Amino acid sequence: MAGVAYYPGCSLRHSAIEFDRSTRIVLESLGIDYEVVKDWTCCGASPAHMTNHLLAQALATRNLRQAAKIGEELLAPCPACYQREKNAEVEVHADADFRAEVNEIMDEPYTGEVRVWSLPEFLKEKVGLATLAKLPTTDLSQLKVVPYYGCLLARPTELTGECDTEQPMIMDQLLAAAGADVVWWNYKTECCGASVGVPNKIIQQRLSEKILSQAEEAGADAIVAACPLCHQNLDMRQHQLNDAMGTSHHMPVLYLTQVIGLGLGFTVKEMMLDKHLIDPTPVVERAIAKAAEVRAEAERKAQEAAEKARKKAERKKQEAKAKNVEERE
Amino acid sequence: MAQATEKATGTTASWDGEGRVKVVGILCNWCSYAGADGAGTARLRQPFDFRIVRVPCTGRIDPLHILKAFEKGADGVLVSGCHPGDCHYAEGNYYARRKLELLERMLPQLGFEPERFKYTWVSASEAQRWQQVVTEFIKGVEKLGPREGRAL
Amino acid sequence: MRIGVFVCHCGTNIAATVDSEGIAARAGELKGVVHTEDIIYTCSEPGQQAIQQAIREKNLDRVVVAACSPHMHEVTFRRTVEGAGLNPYLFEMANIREHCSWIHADKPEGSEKAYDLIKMAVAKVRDLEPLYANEVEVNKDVLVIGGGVAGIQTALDLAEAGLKVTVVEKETTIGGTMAQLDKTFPTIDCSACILTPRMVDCAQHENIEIMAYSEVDRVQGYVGNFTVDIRKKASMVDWDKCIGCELCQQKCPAKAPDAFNEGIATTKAIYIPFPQAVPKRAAIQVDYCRWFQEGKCRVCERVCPADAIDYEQQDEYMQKEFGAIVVATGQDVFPWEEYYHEYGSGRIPDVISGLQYERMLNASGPTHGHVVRPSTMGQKDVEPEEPKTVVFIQCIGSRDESVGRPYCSNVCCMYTAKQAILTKDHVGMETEVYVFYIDIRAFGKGYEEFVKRAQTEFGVKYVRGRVSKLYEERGKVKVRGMDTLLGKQVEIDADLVVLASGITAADGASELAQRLNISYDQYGFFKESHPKLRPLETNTAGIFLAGACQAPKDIPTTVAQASGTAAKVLGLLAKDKLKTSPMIARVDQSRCVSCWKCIEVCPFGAPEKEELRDGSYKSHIIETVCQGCGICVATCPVNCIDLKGFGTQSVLDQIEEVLLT
Amino acid sequence: MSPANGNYKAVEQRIRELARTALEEGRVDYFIGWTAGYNESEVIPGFVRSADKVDDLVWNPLAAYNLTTFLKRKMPDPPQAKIGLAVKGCDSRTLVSLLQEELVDRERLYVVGVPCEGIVNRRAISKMFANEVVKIEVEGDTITVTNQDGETKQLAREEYLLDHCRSCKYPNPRYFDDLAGEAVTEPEDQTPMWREIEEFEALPEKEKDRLMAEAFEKCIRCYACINACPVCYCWDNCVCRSRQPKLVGQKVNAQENLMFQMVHMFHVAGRCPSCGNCDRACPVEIPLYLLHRKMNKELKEMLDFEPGIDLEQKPVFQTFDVNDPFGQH
Repeated sequence: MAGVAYYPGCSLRHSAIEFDRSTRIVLESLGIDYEVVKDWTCCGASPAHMTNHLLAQALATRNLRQAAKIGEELLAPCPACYQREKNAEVEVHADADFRAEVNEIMDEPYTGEVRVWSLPEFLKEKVGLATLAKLPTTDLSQLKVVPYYGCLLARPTELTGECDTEQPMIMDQLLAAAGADVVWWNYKTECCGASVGVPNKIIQQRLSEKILSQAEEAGADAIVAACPLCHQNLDMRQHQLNDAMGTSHHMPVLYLTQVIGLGLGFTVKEMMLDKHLIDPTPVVERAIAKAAEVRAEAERKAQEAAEKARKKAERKKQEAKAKNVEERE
Repeated sequence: MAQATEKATGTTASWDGEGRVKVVGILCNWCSYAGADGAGTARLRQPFDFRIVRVPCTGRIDPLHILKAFEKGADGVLVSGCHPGDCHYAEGNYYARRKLELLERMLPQLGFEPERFKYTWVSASEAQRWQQVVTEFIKGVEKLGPREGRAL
Repeated sequence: MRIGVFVCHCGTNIAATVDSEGIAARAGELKGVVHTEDIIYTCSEPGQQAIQQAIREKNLDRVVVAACSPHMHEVTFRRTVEGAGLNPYLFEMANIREHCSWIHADKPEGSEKAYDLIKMAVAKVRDLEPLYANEVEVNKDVLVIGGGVAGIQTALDLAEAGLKVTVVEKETTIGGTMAQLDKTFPTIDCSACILTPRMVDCAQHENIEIMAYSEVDRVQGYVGNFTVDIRKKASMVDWDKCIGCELCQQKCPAKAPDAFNEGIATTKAIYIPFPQAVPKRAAIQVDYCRWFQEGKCRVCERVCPADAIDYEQQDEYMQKEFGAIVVATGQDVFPWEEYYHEYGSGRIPDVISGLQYERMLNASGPTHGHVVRPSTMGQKDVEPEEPKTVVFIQCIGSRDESVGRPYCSNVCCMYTAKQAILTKDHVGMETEVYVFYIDIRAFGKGYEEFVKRAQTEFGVKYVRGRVSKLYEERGKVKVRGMDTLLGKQVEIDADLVVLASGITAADGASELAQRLNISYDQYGFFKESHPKLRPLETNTAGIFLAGACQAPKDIPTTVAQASGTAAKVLGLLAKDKLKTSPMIARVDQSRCVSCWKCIEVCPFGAPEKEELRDGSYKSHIIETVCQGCGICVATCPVNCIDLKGFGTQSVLDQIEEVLLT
Repeated sequence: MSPANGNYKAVEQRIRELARTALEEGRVDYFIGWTAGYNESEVIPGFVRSADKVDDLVWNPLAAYNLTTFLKRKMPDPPQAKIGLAVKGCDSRTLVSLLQEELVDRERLYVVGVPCEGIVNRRAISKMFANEVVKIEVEGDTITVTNQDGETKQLAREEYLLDHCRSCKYPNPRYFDDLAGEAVTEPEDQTPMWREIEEFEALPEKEKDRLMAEAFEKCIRCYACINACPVCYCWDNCVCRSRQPKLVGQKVNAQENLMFQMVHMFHVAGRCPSCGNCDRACPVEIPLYLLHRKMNKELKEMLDFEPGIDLEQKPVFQTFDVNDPFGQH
């Protein structure tokens, strides 16, 4: 596979650095050679596309152009970046006239055919669930997680290719492959309120609260997200939210790649779990410990069984001997 | 207004006036002609430079009729019938499809730009599609302008 | 040649953008035109009289009427000129309305184009020659495809009038969708009480033959003389022996999904859909039968008192002759699971379709009329639980472009109101019943009053707005929606959600249409010849429509239309002979080179080899068989075949005339 | 094509024998073959009606004429006549076309197949001399040409073959009762070549239009092309001479002339293997192959069909396939 262009985007540089690190570590350990897009610019998420279509698409296309210098594929872990870049990809590739228009206003033209990948999509298609399922060394079977897709990973179908935008499965599958215990719930794609988080905190808190309580309802130890913004709302603002709404949620929120990384045997430290405000470390360690117990228990049972079998065989031998003796006499 | 009516009886809006192209349509009675009727009933605006000949079925059209139209000075010819499978006579458009496809492929050899001929399928219920087909086709012919063809 | 040209104003429909008067005057210059006239409404009585008068006084021998589409009034005007003693085929129409005045805004342009169209019509009319219709014997038997209420009504009306009718039904019993219904709006009278007697009438009527569990494979021929291939599907039960005692169904050990109950219950591999089935005969669903799947069992064979079971039975093929065909194949329920992911795509047991709920309300249904939550149905030591809150959501697969169904399904508003009332009636007035709607469409007689009753008398809560999401939470179905009147989000914890799934074209409708050579719209509903002038006919002479196969319909409309269709068929078959269109192909044998390509390409087998006196063979078209498509005309290399009324020369002349400068 | 093995004499002998026996045994009433022209520079069609005349028959690379042409006319005359006929590879394809359509009666036909290695382009050769060519001899790879003044030229055979012989894929007859001599090796690659039209095809429309007009200005409407055409069979009833309908005017100008040629083209569509008889017959040298070859090229692309290859095939315009790979829109 030719080099994959890696587009971090603003969040992964700062607020979601742990997402960036865990992702890179996972990619490296999976033997995927990626290269960070040189001289990348803002993807235009949130403000640009609401203001001016051409400029917004040009902004995103510029990154495609930069990526083209690396290879034919661009991985954008942040769903917001993914959406903007994908959007540009689809329109620019389909409409030659528009591409010309965009090139018109860019410093140098984009002539390539770069395909944009979202993180889950990339892992599933490029690594494959079967392969991934073989790799885990740490047993996460006792870690109950609910995958939270948010609004940007699954929708809209014509962009993401996800056929069931209400109940996407790709993160469920990846987490299962990583060995975690994936729990079914109904809030996979509910809005976390990110877009109004600043102007209207109340709404954001109400929406995020629903997600948290639903996760508890489903009996999850943690929510697994793949979006820095969702993570911010659910993790960073969880205390705020508790105060404002008089709730007492304590629901860790992990990044997809953190869970996969843990599965692959990386430590809590390496996966930077300590970066989270709701510290997931206890939950994770408890789960891993419990898994060990469960395994031990299983082994003990197995041994007992083996012992029984051995004894039985012994007895048979004895009886047989006795029989022979009688016969001789 | 007065001037308009005077124009109406005069020939200023004539088909071979400045910047006009002459496009002939040959439509099957059951699907496309009805589709064009539907477009009319729905008051869907369509280009002026278009005259329709009604035939019972695209299977009744001989490629030579189209060549004849060109010879007589048409700048473009559009043939339209029932979608494959929907022919009122079951098979007509299947036969037509082969003949018209060959014609379409031969015309460039005779010195025709491809945009001057098109065959397509428009059903009786596709008024909108009809408007779009005829508008786009004529736009294509207008781009080329009238033929000063010599061969045919 | 003495041609008369009559230009219509059609009030302002044409005159607004076409100077009818002016172009009428100009048409006088055209070769052969001796009389021109512009008329306000040409199709009106005075209009037609004007034409006839002109024909007589100016003894015209050709007539051109420039007005609307020939599909609209060609027939009318042919009759007009015939009335004046002129051969009706010496007439041509110029379509200056649909193809001109209605699609152009600029009057000078409109007038110019209209004039060109008249030029073409005149050019064509010059080439026309008098034609004389041919007469064929008419077969008076009628085929009705589909045994739903529409088919039943048509069949009975026709049979009563003395015609022999064959009803072909693809299921094992007639009755169709109406047989599945519990009550009917707006009277809340029992559906079965209306339908089943009619079904029995069908079965017992001497003039009606019911061919259940059969399909139409192929249709050949033409009005008055159709030849139809019918396939009786193998039911694995000899229906001549079967007495419908249901013993096999009781004893059969293999469960199978129950289509009649819309899958909310199971039936057996060998089954009779419902007790009042007509004909009441059993059939085996091979995919679920243990004998066919595992090669053991044969219980039904053992228990059958009539020894009717026949595991070797094969499909039966037969060919029948008919004079007319009525298509009454009805509709299907919109498969919402495939489209509405936000409603759980069928994952949530307590979210069901309207027709499934109908079965539940039905006294002869799987719950014997008791309304229960499907999630609590058919489980061991779980007492089926009655819902306390029921939510109805309207316009599922109707008026929803996102699922490719922009049309209104016509019945959902009303059946939802009915089911809402019945819910209150069955479960008790204290049940909470909500209806989420876009608009209430209660257009029929007594409909609006009916909906009002639901709201006032029964206290059904109507919420104007769409439901955005359904999901399970704490054993309830969470209904999240919008009340657009209050402008607020609403959330309801429901025990049961009923989706008013709309009507979609019957499965396989377009394939059938292709077999019948009738047109259908993009949704698969069959197309009537003209919405107002010929609403019951198709574009293919002798084939008629009845019921929801043409468009979504409720029962009253369907039955009314069915009777109307019966009347149309009677009108057609009242004659002993039918005039066939003389606009057909004819061979000039003096030029025929006997290459027989015409025979090769004709879809109808009209051309034949005819021996001449000199012993040579030439092509000849059998007039009654030719349908006038003209495929042979376009194929004949010497062009010795011509299509009367659409002659090759007339096509060329129209083109030449209009391109001439 | 492989260089000539030059056993023309042997093949000629074989043709004579086969004709003789056929005539002697009364299997044929007459035999249509090639005979010497009025000088040694050309070979013309010859009808042999008695066994003692078979030695008039010749075979050499001048035997260009496609004798199938005579069938369509001679077949019914006298009605029961049994006809012997010699065909080259290309000729046989026109025969197959006629047989496919049952335009000739197989029962009354005796076909001698002649393996052919290419016909020399007599027109091109004679153009090289100011006055008349009297002798053309082909010896192995060289052609020796003599004109009336005894002046001679030696030419490379390969260069003076007819165009369609150079790209010939079917040197051996597709249909025959007896083969005169060894079948020659057919080229491995059976995919047809369109060399001779590619140059013209590549021209811009305007230019093609001009050249066509130029070519058809010259047409004198002598109908030699359709008379020589083996698959054009309407004769005196030809629509080109009919006024009802009036597809072609009697005016002799580029438009009407091309229209006339179009009538011919569409009537032989799917039946004409472009044997070249019309080209050779045209006294004003209109490049008719530009139309016929092009037509065959398109038919090959459209329907993967080559005329006159398979006896069982139905002529493509008298049938259809619901799944034809074009005109779906």
